[in-house]
This record gives sequence, C-alpha cells and structure tokens, in this order.
Amino acid sequence: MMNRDINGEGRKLNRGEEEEEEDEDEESGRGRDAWERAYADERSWESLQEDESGLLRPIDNKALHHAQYRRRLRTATTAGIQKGLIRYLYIVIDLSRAAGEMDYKPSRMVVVARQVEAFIREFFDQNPLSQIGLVTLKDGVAQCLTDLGGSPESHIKALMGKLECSGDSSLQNGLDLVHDLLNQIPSYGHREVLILYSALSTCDPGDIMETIQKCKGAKIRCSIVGLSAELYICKYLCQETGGLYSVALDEPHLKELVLEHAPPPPAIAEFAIANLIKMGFPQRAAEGVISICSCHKEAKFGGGYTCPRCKARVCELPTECRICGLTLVSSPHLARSYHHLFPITPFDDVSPSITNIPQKLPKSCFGCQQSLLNPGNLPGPCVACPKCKQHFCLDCDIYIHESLQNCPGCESFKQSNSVTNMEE
Amino acid sequence: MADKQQQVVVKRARHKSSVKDPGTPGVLKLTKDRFTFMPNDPSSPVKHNVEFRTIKGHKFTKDGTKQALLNLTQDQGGNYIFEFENFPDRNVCKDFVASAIALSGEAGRTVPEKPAVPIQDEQLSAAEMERRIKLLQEDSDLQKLHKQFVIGGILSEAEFWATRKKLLEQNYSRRPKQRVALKNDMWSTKPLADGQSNRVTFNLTPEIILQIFAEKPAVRQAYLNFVPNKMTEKEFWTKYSRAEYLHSTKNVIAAAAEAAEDEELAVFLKQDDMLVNEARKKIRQVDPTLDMEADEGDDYMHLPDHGLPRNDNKDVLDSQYEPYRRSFSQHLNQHAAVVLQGRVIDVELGDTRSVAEALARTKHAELAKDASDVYLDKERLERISRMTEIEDLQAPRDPAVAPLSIKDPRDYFDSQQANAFSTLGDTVSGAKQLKCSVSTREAYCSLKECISEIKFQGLTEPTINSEVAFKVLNGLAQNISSNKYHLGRNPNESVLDSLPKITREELLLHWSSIQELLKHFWSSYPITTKYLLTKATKLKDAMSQIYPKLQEIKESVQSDLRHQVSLLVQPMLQALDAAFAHYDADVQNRLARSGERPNGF
Amino acid sequence: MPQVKIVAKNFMDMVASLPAMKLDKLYQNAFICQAILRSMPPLAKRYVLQLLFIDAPVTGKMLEESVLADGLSKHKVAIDRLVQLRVLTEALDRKKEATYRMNPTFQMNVQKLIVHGGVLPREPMPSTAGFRLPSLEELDAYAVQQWECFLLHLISSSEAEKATTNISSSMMKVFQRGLLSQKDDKEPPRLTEGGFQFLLMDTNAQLWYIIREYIGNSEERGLDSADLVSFLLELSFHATGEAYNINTLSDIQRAIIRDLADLGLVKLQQGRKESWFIPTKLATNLSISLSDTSSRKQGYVVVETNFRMYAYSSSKLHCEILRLFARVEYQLPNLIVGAITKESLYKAFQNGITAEQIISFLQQNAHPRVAERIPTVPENVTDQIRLWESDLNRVECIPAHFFEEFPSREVFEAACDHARECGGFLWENSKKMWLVVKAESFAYMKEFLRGKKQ
Amino acid sequence: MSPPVPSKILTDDVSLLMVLIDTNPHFWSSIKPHFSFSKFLSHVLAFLNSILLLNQLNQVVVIATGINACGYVFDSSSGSVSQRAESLLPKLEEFAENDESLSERDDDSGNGVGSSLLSGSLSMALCYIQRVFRSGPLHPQPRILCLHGSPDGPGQYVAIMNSIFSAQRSMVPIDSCVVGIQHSAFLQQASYITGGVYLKPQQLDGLFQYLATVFATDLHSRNFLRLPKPVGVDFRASCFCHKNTIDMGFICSVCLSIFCKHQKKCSTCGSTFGQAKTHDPSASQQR
Repeated sequence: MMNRDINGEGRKLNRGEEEEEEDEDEESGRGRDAWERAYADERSWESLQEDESGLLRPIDNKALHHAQYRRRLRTATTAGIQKGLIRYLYIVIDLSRAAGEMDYKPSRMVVVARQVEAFIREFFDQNPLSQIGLVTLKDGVAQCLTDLGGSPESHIKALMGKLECSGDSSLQNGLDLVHDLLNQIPSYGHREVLILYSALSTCDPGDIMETIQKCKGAKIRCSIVGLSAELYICKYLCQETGGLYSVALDEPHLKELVLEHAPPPPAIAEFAIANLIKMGFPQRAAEGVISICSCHKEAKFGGGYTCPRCKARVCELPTECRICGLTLVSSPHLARSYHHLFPITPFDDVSPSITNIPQKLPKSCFGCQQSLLNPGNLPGPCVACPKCKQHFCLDCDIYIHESLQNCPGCESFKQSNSVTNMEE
Repeated sequence: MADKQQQVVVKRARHKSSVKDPGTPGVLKLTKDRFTFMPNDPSSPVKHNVEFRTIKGHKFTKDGTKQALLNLTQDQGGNYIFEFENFPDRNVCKDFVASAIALSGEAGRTVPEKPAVPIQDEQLSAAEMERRIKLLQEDSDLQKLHKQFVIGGILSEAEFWATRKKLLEQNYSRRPKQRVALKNDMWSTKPLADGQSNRVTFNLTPEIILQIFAEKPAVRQAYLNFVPNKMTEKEFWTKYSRAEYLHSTKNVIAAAAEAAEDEELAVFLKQDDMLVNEARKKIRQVDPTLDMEADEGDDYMHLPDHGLPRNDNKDVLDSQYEPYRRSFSQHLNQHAAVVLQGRVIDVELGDTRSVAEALARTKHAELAKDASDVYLDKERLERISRMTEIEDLQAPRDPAVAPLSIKDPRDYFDSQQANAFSTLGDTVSGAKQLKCSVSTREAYCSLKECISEIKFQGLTEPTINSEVAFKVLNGLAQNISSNKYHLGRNPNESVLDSLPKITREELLLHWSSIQELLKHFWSSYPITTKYLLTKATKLKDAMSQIYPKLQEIKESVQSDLRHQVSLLVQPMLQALDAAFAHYDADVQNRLARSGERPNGF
Repeated sequence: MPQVKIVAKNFMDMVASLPAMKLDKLYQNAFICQAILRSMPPLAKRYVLQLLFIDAPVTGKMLEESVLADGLSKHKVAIDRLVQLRVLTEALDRKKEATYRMNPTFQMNVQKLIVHGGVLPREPMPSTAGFRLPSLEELDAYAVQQWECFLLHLISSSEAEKATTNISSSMMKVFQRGLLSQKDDKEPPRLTEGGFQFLLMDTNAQLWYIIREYIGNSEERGLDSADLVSFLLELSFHATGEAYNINTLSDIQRAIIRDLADLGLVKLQQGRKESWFIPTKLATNLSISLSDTSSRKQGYVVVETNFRMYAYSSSKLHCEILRLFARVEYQLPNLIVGAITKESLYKAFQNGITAEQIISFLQQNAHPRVAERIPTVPENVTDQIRLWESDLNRVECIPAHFFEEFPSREVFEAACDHARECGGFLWENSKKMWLVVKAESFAYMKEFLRGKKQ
Repeated sequence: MSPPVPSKILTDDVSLLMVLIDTNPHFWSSIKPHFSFSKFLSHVLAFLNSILLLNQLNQVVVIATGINACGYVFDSSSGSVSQRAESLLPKLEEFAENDESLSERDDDSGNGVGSSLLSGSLSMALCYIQRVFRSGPLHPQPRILCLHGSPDGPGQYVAIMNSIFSAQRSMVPIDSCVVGIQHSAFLQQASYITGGVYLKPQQLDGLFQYLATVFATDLHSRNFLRLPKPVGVDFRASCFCHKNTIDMGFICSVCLSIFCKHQKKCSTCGSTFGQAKTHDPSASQQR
C-alpha cells in the first residue's frame, strides 16, 4: 500500500468519493468466496434503483445512453470535411507493472487486450484500406509486436500471445520507435498512434518534450486513452499532435473511448496531402482453377484472386501483393469507406411542444414500425430526420447512425432522395 | 549441384595452418582459376586469394572420418588445409578443385574471368553471418533457394537477404537498442536481520549501486575518493551499509556518536552538501506559479524536514544532531528528482568504478551547462506563459481541418455499373433496351388492376402446372450439380496431397524458386540504374530457364494426374509470362526513350 | 440401478405407426396435413414444398443433389420419415433409381391450404351469446392451474386431494399409468422412476406424454385412435379464447373434450341453453409441441457456484419439483431458496432421476438473467452433480465373511486356495493371515476348515 | 473482398422473412406481356402462405418498393392469429395510390423504366430486423428476400452499399430473385457479400417453384444444403474518367475516386495531388 501512495499509484481521481468504499471492498475482497466476488465485482447493485414504492427496479439507462451517443454524434459527424481514409495506425499498449493492476477485472492488461481486439475488428470494418501495427511498452523499452498489416487475425493472435506485464513504461521510447516506423510510410497515409496507457508515470531516458516535437513534425496524430488518472504529459502530447486524450472510468467507458478512434478522424488542413495511389482490382479466380497461393504455400481450388500485374495468387483482399507489392483491393472495399464521405445528418429530438399534440405525431417508428407511444398512449421519446421529417424510435436512431449509415426516410422518397444527393 | 559446368562454388569452411589448429571460420570460394578464402571475422589476417595455377595437388580425408578436410598443396611447398562443415560440401569442392587444377594444368594461361557475383560478404559482421548461416541450417527450403540462386550466381548474397530482413530480425538476439531509463520503483534499504546473531546484511545489486550513486552524489564522491586506495570496495560498502543501518534505526544520537569517531562513516551520515547547493540552483527553475510558501522547498534537502508529520523522536534535539537527521520524504523526493531527470549512462553496470565516474562526468557536464545557460531562462519564461493562462480559458487548440467538396456521388455508382453487367453477359445497353411506352398514369392503372384482379379472384390455381415445376426443379438440380463438380468435394482439401511425392516436391520447389525470382524481378522495377537493369535481365534469364522445366513436369506425370498438374502449373506459367511481358515492354520504351537520353536513364 | 429413461416419444412416430388406411383417412383432413407438415424435420418440409406441385415421380438423386456431404444423414432421415408417413411413396424406375411421388390427398390438401387457406372446423361462438368470455390471461391462468394440480396430484396424492377432486379418478388412472405405481389400495400410490423423470420434462413434452398415454389406451375404451388423433389436431387449430359450441361435436368427441377439460386443455363454459368449450393455450400448442423445437418459455431458476438455488416462482408445483433433487430451505412470496446437497441428490438418484436430467432441467428453466451467461449453470455444480451420480455406481457391496486367527500358515494358505477354487475368494492379507470370502461360499469354507481341524 | 459471412449455428428453422416487392409500375407494364403483376403476386402470395404454413412461429413481413416511396404492406406477426398473405392486397393497393399521388408532382413518364427505391426498402427492412434482434435471445432467424425487377438507380449506390455492409455486419443474408430483364449489379453484390443467394429465374411462370426450392430454405438448413452459387462477382472497378473497367488504377486518397491514368487534379473532389491543402477559412468555420 505504502509504495502505491508514494508514486501516486492511487486510483482514478475522477472517482473521488467512491475511493474509500471501493478500498474496503478490496480489503474484504480478499476474504471473499468466488461466488460472492462475482457479484461484488460486477457491482450488480449499481444497475438497480428504488422506485417511489420502494421496490428495486433495474435502471433504464436507455435515455441516458442515448443522450451520450448523441453527444458523440454531434462531435463526430461533420459533413464536408476531409477524413483520413487511408490510415496507418500504431496501437501502443502499456504492459508495464501498472497494467497488472486489478482495478479492472480481471486486470487492466486483460481488459485492454479485450478492447484492443474489438477495436481492431471494428477498425478494419470501417477503414478497409488502412493498416494497423502493435507496439508494447514494458521494462522501460518499446517493442514492435507486429508491424503494419491489414489482417486483424494476425495482430490479435500476436497480442494474445504476449500478455504479461513488468517494469516501467517509457512514453518516449514508444514514441521514438513508432516515429521511426511511421516515417517510412507514403505521404498520403495518415499517421496515427493510439496509446493505451495504464501507468501513472513515464520514465524516459531523455527529454520527452523533444520527442513530442519530433512527432508533431512528422505529422503523427497521437491519441491516448488513460486507464488510471489524467497525466499532464499525455494531455500535452495529444494537444500538440492534434490527437484525443481521454481517461476511462470503467470497462464500458474504456470500450467507448477506444472505439471512438475507429471512424477516420478529420484530416488536419496542413497535414492533408492529396495523392494518387496505384491500386490493383484483382479478378476473382474462376471456379475450378487450382493454384498455389502466395500467402500460404498450398494449392487452393477456385476462389482467391490474381494480382493484375504479376498474376500471383492471393487468398483474401485487401492486401499487398507478396510478389510485386501492388495494393490489391476490390471496389466494395472502397465502397465501405464511402459513408465517411457522405456522413448522415444527425436527427433532431422531437420537441415536447409537438409531442404534446399526439395526432401530429405518427403512431410508429418509420424504420422498424415499433410504436412510438409509451404505455398509456402518451407519446414517447422519438427523433426526426431534418430532411425527410420522418420520425424514428431511439433504437433506430442509434442503429441508423452507427451501422446503417443512411436514413430510411430519405432513401424511400424520390424527391428528398434527390435533394440529399445534391447536397452532398 | 556438383556438376562441372558451374562457374563458382562457395562453401563455409575453416582454414587451418595445420591439422591440429582449430582454424579460422570463413567462406571458401572456388572459381575456375582461383580460390579465395574470406574469414568471417574481417579483422583476422588469414585471407587467401590463390590461383589454381600455383596448386599442384590436393589431398583429402576419407568420407566418414572425423574431419572433412581438403588439403591443397602449392608447388612451392606451402599448403592450404580447409575443414568443411560436412563431407558433401567437401566433395563438391574436391571435385571442383580437381577439375580446376586439371584445367589450369593444360590451359594454364586462360584469361581469368571475374566471378559472376560481386563479393559483398566482406562488410558483413560475424554476427550477421552467423545468423544467416543459422537460418539456412534451420530452414531447408531456404537453404535450397540459397544454393540455387546465391551460389548459382543469380542473386548476390545481399540481394537474397534483403527480402528477408524480417526473418533476420526475428531470431536476432533480443537486445533492445533503446536506452532504458532509471527504474521507477525506489530502492529502500531493507536490512535483513537474521534472528540469532545480531548481524545485519544488505544486498546490493549493480542497479541498486547505480541508484545510490545517482541519488547520493556524496556517496559517489566518497567512492571515487576512497576506493581502492583508501579502502577496498567491500569495506566501503560495509561502511555505507552501516550508515544506512544507523539511519534505519532512527537513532540520531547514535548516528552522531558513530560519525564522531569515524570520519569516513561521517561522510555517509552527514547531509549531502552537493545536493544542497544543487537544490539551490534548482529553485530557480521551479514553476513560478507554484506557491513555494505552501511547502517550503519540498524537494530540497537543505531543509531537513518540512511539513511532513514526524512520528518518531518528537523530542527536540540540539542543533548539533540536526545534520544527522534524515526524513523519508527527502529520500523519496531525491529519488523522484533523479528519475525525472532521466539521466542515463552508457556504461556496463558491472564495474562500479566506471559507473561512478560516468555519473560524475554527466553531472559536471550538466553543471557546466546550467552555469552557462541562457536557454534555461528562455524555457522558464515560456513555461510561465503556458502556466498563467488557465486551460479552460484557452482557445481550443485543435487545428483547422481540410474541407471536402464532392460534386456528384453518382460517379461512385458508375464505377460499379459498367463491369457488373459485362460479367453477367448482358450489356449496359440492356438497361436502356426496355423502354416503357405507357405513361405513368396508365402504368399505375394497370398495376392497380392487377392487384384488384387477384384480390377478387384469389390466387390462380394451381399456382403452377406440374410440368413447369418439374422442369424448374430439374434445371436447378442440374445447375447445382454442375458447379458442385467444379468445386470438388470440398473446396479447401489440398490437391497437392493427391500427387505423388516426387512431383509434389518438384512442383513446390519450382514454385518457391519462381516466387523468389519474381519477388526480386518486380522489386527491381522501375529500373533507374544500370545495376537494376542487369539484375532484371539476369532474373529474366533465370526464369526463362525454369519455364521449360515446368513443361517437363507436366509431361512427366502419368495421364490421370496430368490434368491437375497442368492446372497447378498454369498459374505459374501465367505469372512468368506476365513478368516477361513486363520486361519486354519496359525494354521497348527504354529503347524508344534512349533516343533522347543516352542509356535510357 | 436400472435407468428407465422415458422421453416424450415423438408424436410423429406414433402417427407413422398407424396402419396405412388410417393414415390416408387422416390425410383427408387438411388440418392434420398441416399439423403433420409442421412436425416434420426442416429438410422434409423443404422436400414437400419442392414437390408440392409436381405430379411426376422425382428421382431421389435430384433431391439429394442439393445436400452437402455432412447433411446426408439428415437427408436420409427426412426421406425415411416422409415415406413412413406415406407422404411420399417410393418406387423404382427402370434405371432402378428410387423415385418419389407425393401422396395425392396430402398434396391436394396442402395445395388447398396454400392457395385458399383452411376453413376452421367449426364457427366460433357469435359475440352476441349470453355470457362474457374469459380473457386470455384468465384462460392461461386456468390452464396452468389445471395442469399444475394434475402434476401435483402425481407428486403427492395427499397434497392434491382437494385440488384434484375434479379429475375423474378413472381418467386419472389413464393419465398416470406408468407414472404412478400402487402396490395395493391401502398405501397411497408412489411415483415410479418414469414419473420422476416425467416431472422434469418441459410442459409440452409432458403434455404429449400424457396425450400419448391417452391415445395409447383409447382402443380399449372403444375409441378409434385415428379419430382421436384427428380430433386432437383439429382442436389445436381452434383459436385460443374463442368459445365453440359443444353440440357441433360427436358424442365421442364430447367425451374426449371432458377428459381434456380435466387437464386444462379446454375450458367448459355453461351458456344459457347450450354449453361451449374454449380451447386454452395448452390445446392450441399441441401442434407446436409436435415438432422438436425447444419450448420457448421463460425460466425461473438461478444456481450459484456455491450450490445454492434461487427459484423466482410462487408456484407450489415448482417448489415440489425442486424438492425432487434439492433441499428447499425457505419459501418467500415469490422466491424459493434451496440448496443442492449430496443427500438431496442421492434421494433423486434413488428415485431414478439421472444427473443429466437434473442438469438439463436447471438449464432449461434458467432465469433469463443467468440464461445469457455461459455456462448457465456453473460448471462446478454440474460437474459435482455428475460426480455424485458416478459415486453411487462406483462402490459395489458384496456380503462377505471375514476369517482370521488361522491356526497355522499352511491352513491359511489352504483356505485361500480353497476359497479361490470355489470362486468365493475376495481378499487376503497373508501377513496378518486374514481372509475375506463371499457370503455364499461361507458354508463351504466352514466345511473345509472344520475338515482341516481334525 | 470481404468473404461471405460465416453462417452462425442455428438451433431451429424458425425464421423471419423480410420480402421486398418491387412495385415499379413502369417495369411491370413493360414486361406485362411475359409476366403480369397479378401472376407474380399469386406466385409470391402462395409462397408466403407456404412459409407461414411450414412453422407457425415463422414470420413474414412484406415491404413494397415503389418509385416514389416505400412502405410496409404486410406483417404476419401483427394481430393475434397469424393471418394469410392475401391480406396484404388492400394495403398494397393503398400504397400504389400513394405512390402515384407522389409521382404526380414530377411527371417523368415515357422515357425508360425508372428505378425503384431499393435502398429505402432495404434500410427499412434492416431497421425492422434490428428491432427483432432487440426483442430478446429467442428471436426468429431473419433473412431478406428481394423480388426485384427494375434497373438499378445510380443515385442509390452509396446508400445500398451501406445497407449491404450493415446487413453483413449483423449476419443477415440478402437473397435476391431478379424477375426483370437484366441482372442487377446491386443485388448481385448484396447477395454475394451477405452470403445470400442470387438467382435470375429463366422461366418466370415457374416462379413459385424457384421460390419454394431455393428461397424457402431457412438459415438452419443452409448449413448443410448447397444452393445455386452466384457466378463469380467481378469486383473490378471502372474509372470515373472514361467509365471503362480497369484492373489497375489510381485512387484519390481524399475521395477514393478512381482514375485509369495519372492526373494533376481530382475531378471529383478537386484536390490537387502531391501538395498540402492550402488552409482556407471555410474549413475552420466547420468546427
């Protein structure tokens, strides 16, 4: 305990008052049985609230969650802005002693790994043309776990293999390493670093300020998600390089924060260099063709693609041709990124004034036909698309903006449809 | 591999002055007219470059004897003994040498042609070499390739490995090149007292020593002064430990007493005055917005303890003991300061003295720097400016974003449309070809008619007549069965296994060699230098040699497998053809351009 | 102990087992066709649909074409089932290939269903009739109550006395055959192993088990099982909560209706002049429970890693059922708290309930909150349950006799040998000169030793 | 290219079938000689009825895809007893009315068969499916069936692709049965990417048989059945500049538009290549 307080390895400041009761949790936690801890840890009681009649009810945090999401939405969707569609992102994972902390269950390290996995999948889903690399910080040095690549599985496998923590973490070493790595990539690529930082200190061999300036110079956008407390140096780093700095309260929050980095960030004016990238659109090998693929040395029936330049065989897209190094994609991959170019406008909450007059309101959600009326035929909360004026339930709202990426209303009306096109 | 035609033989061997001599490892390279020996360790003197003309005979040990030796005797007495890793290697060389000697014997005056491969192995470090050799030994396929191309003289060693950087790094001994900062967790002297005897032991590791030195200049100084001339290292540390022990027992009087009779010990017990004046300097750099009154110079040792509640000896001691007192917080702060400073020395931790000196040096350097530092004030000023404005009031720093203006998203669709139809056999014009003559109104009318019609009559019965249904079902069944045939029983079952082992081996070998060649071939484009040009040509020739081999395979296998094999070979041929085509095209426009620019670069 | 494992034998097997002419008779009724169609395995349904409008015989190859390698077994099952049910009739064409053609009546009926839809067997009561219909909730409540008190009656005849007065004991006997066994009339009947297992099945399964029993002995009550079946199926297509006039039924059917009323499948309602019957959920579910689809109802049990069990239920039945294998500690208004203990499990095992049944019961009835967890029931608990079960089978007791204090070693030796010869030897300790023999061979040993004495 | 989604392990064959019916009047009148809308309807309705017949937990929802609007016309789950598909007819008529009324405004008659709003109905279907997913762990397995005839509408490309990817993400296969004259590039991709079936019946009068044989297959059975494979979809793109298919090209790093040869300036987003954007005020106001 002593040591903790010494180097401030306390707990999140932004959880101030919980501090002591949480503490004693831990004290008694040691004496507890597994089955009891199962509850103590997932803090099941926090999801309960007492209603007027004194009965316990699960909190419906739907509205609350929806509000949060809308906040995110407003910051995220800004039409007519360039996005870094082709990203080269290094995820730097802090595996220092601090990552062994148990305040996240089972441990920070494991939780982070879990989130990173989710993130990687989401990332490639959203940015099929981008690449990710993994770097770990431990024992005061940074190690390159995997170098830039387009296949989620390989990264995840590598990470899961390397999950043990020790020593201190050095932000500087990490940045230096990443800087060197990212310097090699072409100018049109957007260079980014996402650091998942558990430690409360960085012990660096030299002056980190210089390193930060170096990164700024190299147009590397550094973002940090902290797991413990806010650190000045992190804040400074992100500010300088135009990244995001955020500190997670608990696992869900962490997930949220990490996933915020999945959609491509707006391109900084002086960083953005438009360029033409040479790409190949390989043809699907006809059924019945057998060939040995260049990725794993075995003969495959049909399927697969052949590089248009060197006729080498690759198994899946997108990838870089092993032989002639040509970037191979398919048109759907480009299409996946299109919605970043035409972001869908946020819906507005239907103001209570209108809601008071039910007859003006459609009975059910335009998207999913769910009734918009609360039990008791009172109009429930709903949103409306500014363009097509259709009403949607909150769930649809979220689905539409987070996954579907186009408004059923606008899409299903000729004239408004054409309008949207004009606007974009 | 050991056929007479080939020009060069390169083997790893150790040169021995005598049979007993362990010998120096290196690379033995035999060409038609001379043999050269390059030791792995460039520094070593044993380099040889001897023409076969001077060699009059060669002896060698029998296969299976304990050493694979080859002894080349020079006409003027001298002889070169080489030990090879294995007998095959030796025999290859033996045969070669035999032929070479014979050759130089009758046609001694042949013009020596220079070896096809420019020798680039010289600049390689021994370690590098080791790694490569290791790799080759581990991976037989790699070795095959290496034999075929490097030793076959198509690729140079460097070129060959260039594409395998990653491989090299992987099993490269994991010594991070980054410098490690001082450990974050502080070393607190935990005396380990064993129960009965009242002796207390401290154990010091190099790291700890480094820390002590870094944090306690005085100790470092003392060390430099005392050891070894005044006392042995051991004595020194025991004294130090003694001192530490005294501190740990918070008995100040005792400490003072001890210090009184032993002045070396005193050094450790007293306040560290180097730090004190260091602290004075520091005070200037402290962030000006900090309220120093709050905790009078918290991290400066010149004021013993400050603010921190002291639970032990509340009794006021007369000032003479003052210097012997030390509070934990001082220790702590000092540690923090050092860690933050992030001073790193590049000295082997092992020997204490050099560590001490190194630290001392850096210290001096810094002091010097500080003394003559205008930069410091400047930095301080900007620090002030950054501090004074409260961040909430600061304007959002995020830089301007680049605007995006896309004219018409329809383009994106068209990017699909055209080819989509082409694949499906009907043309884009197909879209246009069905014009509807009727006006919107009529169209709607007929539509609604249809609906109402069925509404009143109900569904037609029977929905479809038996024949049609049967035909359709049949058609679908056939369609399915047909592409089932294509797919084979299950798509991911490997064809290779069905082939006889030899054929498979051969195929795979060729495949991998083709891959290798193609890699190099494509990587050498766009051709900018003469070197690349020659390389490309070389590669192309090599590939064109493989081409017929593939054909042979196709013929070689028995008829039942031929179909499969040819299917397998086909893609390889295509790949090669593509390469050739590219090459020719390149050559063409090189010629075209060579008009205006000489040699086409 | 012997493991009687009763499963709600699939209804279709029963139908399939009906003689040909009866089957064809069944297919006259469109509803039965529908019910049977629904109860088929997916692949079979698919084939029916494919061949629906085809009169010409279709080769089995053509159907098999679209089946992947690992689906072939399913394909066979489906075809066999169809043939059993005489929905498809198999024949060999000249190329000796199996060809199939669909049972015309069946085909015709299903086509009708698709094109016109079926007309309900009888009109629901006009809303103008004298009395108000029970709401669906009430109806469900009624059905559940009826059903549960029937089950309760099984568990503890004494408990259920008052409840079960309305079930005619004769019917009760029919329903309970195989579940209860009564040595003689003095002592109350007790559950057979089958009975215990029955209690752990989910409602649909239970329902069908009973119905099967019911149909099974219909013959001896002079009923034609085919009629019975068709009526039951018909019943399942009535709209829940609608009232139908009893007079539209034949006398036999009336009889049946009464029996079913006891089980809560229908509710009898006395109108002013004529009486009505109202099918409940149970009845309309009949055709669902035909198919093997798992029952889609909410569970209520939570099991902790510490073997404690919380059942959110106020039902007496649930409590009783849990008692079968757990120690119920206390009962709150809506919560039953219990613990799974070695003793309670042993009791269950003795009653012939198997560990697997218990576990699957716990899993099927898991409370939604734990249902989404993996595993639903903590591993340590499930494992322990299995272990305890295997414990029972581990030790085997053999009545035996123990000999010691042999006069001399050779006597001892001889005794051992003799024991071995007569196959009664169990164990010996030559150092202490101890010997254990089977009880049955004790006599011989005595013989032998006495002989040795002299 | 994203491979067809892995089919998840399904325990039973209870399925939710979202059917998108193309009600483009121009289209139907154009092919009336071969295959009238009423014929089409009778086949489809029969099919829907048979789906409902197979398992009483099965659910069918029909969305009409007009040229000016899209709308739900049938939901078997609404109402206490599961109704039969015929009941959609009145709704459908209504819908046609509405569709027409909307079209009055811009009278684009005569020239060519317009496209119908597939993107709209797809989006609606997906929303509905999401709602089913939300309804709890025990939901029927959803799939989408597009009965489509009209040509693809260029304007909808991005929207449709978005829906496709969303469907893929939530593992909802999109089956497509093209009753039109020419193939549909959209649906082809949709089915390929989401692991659905793409089929263009040769004999329209046998439509029911096609539906019953291929599209009636529930996801559970698809694990061990082999359905007609789509001809390998060509995923090459064609350049914006000349609209001809290319297998190697240049992509604008800003707007991902495709060109067959090197350019100075992107014709789509107007950014000049090879130099940093000049920072203009309009951008900063965006924030």
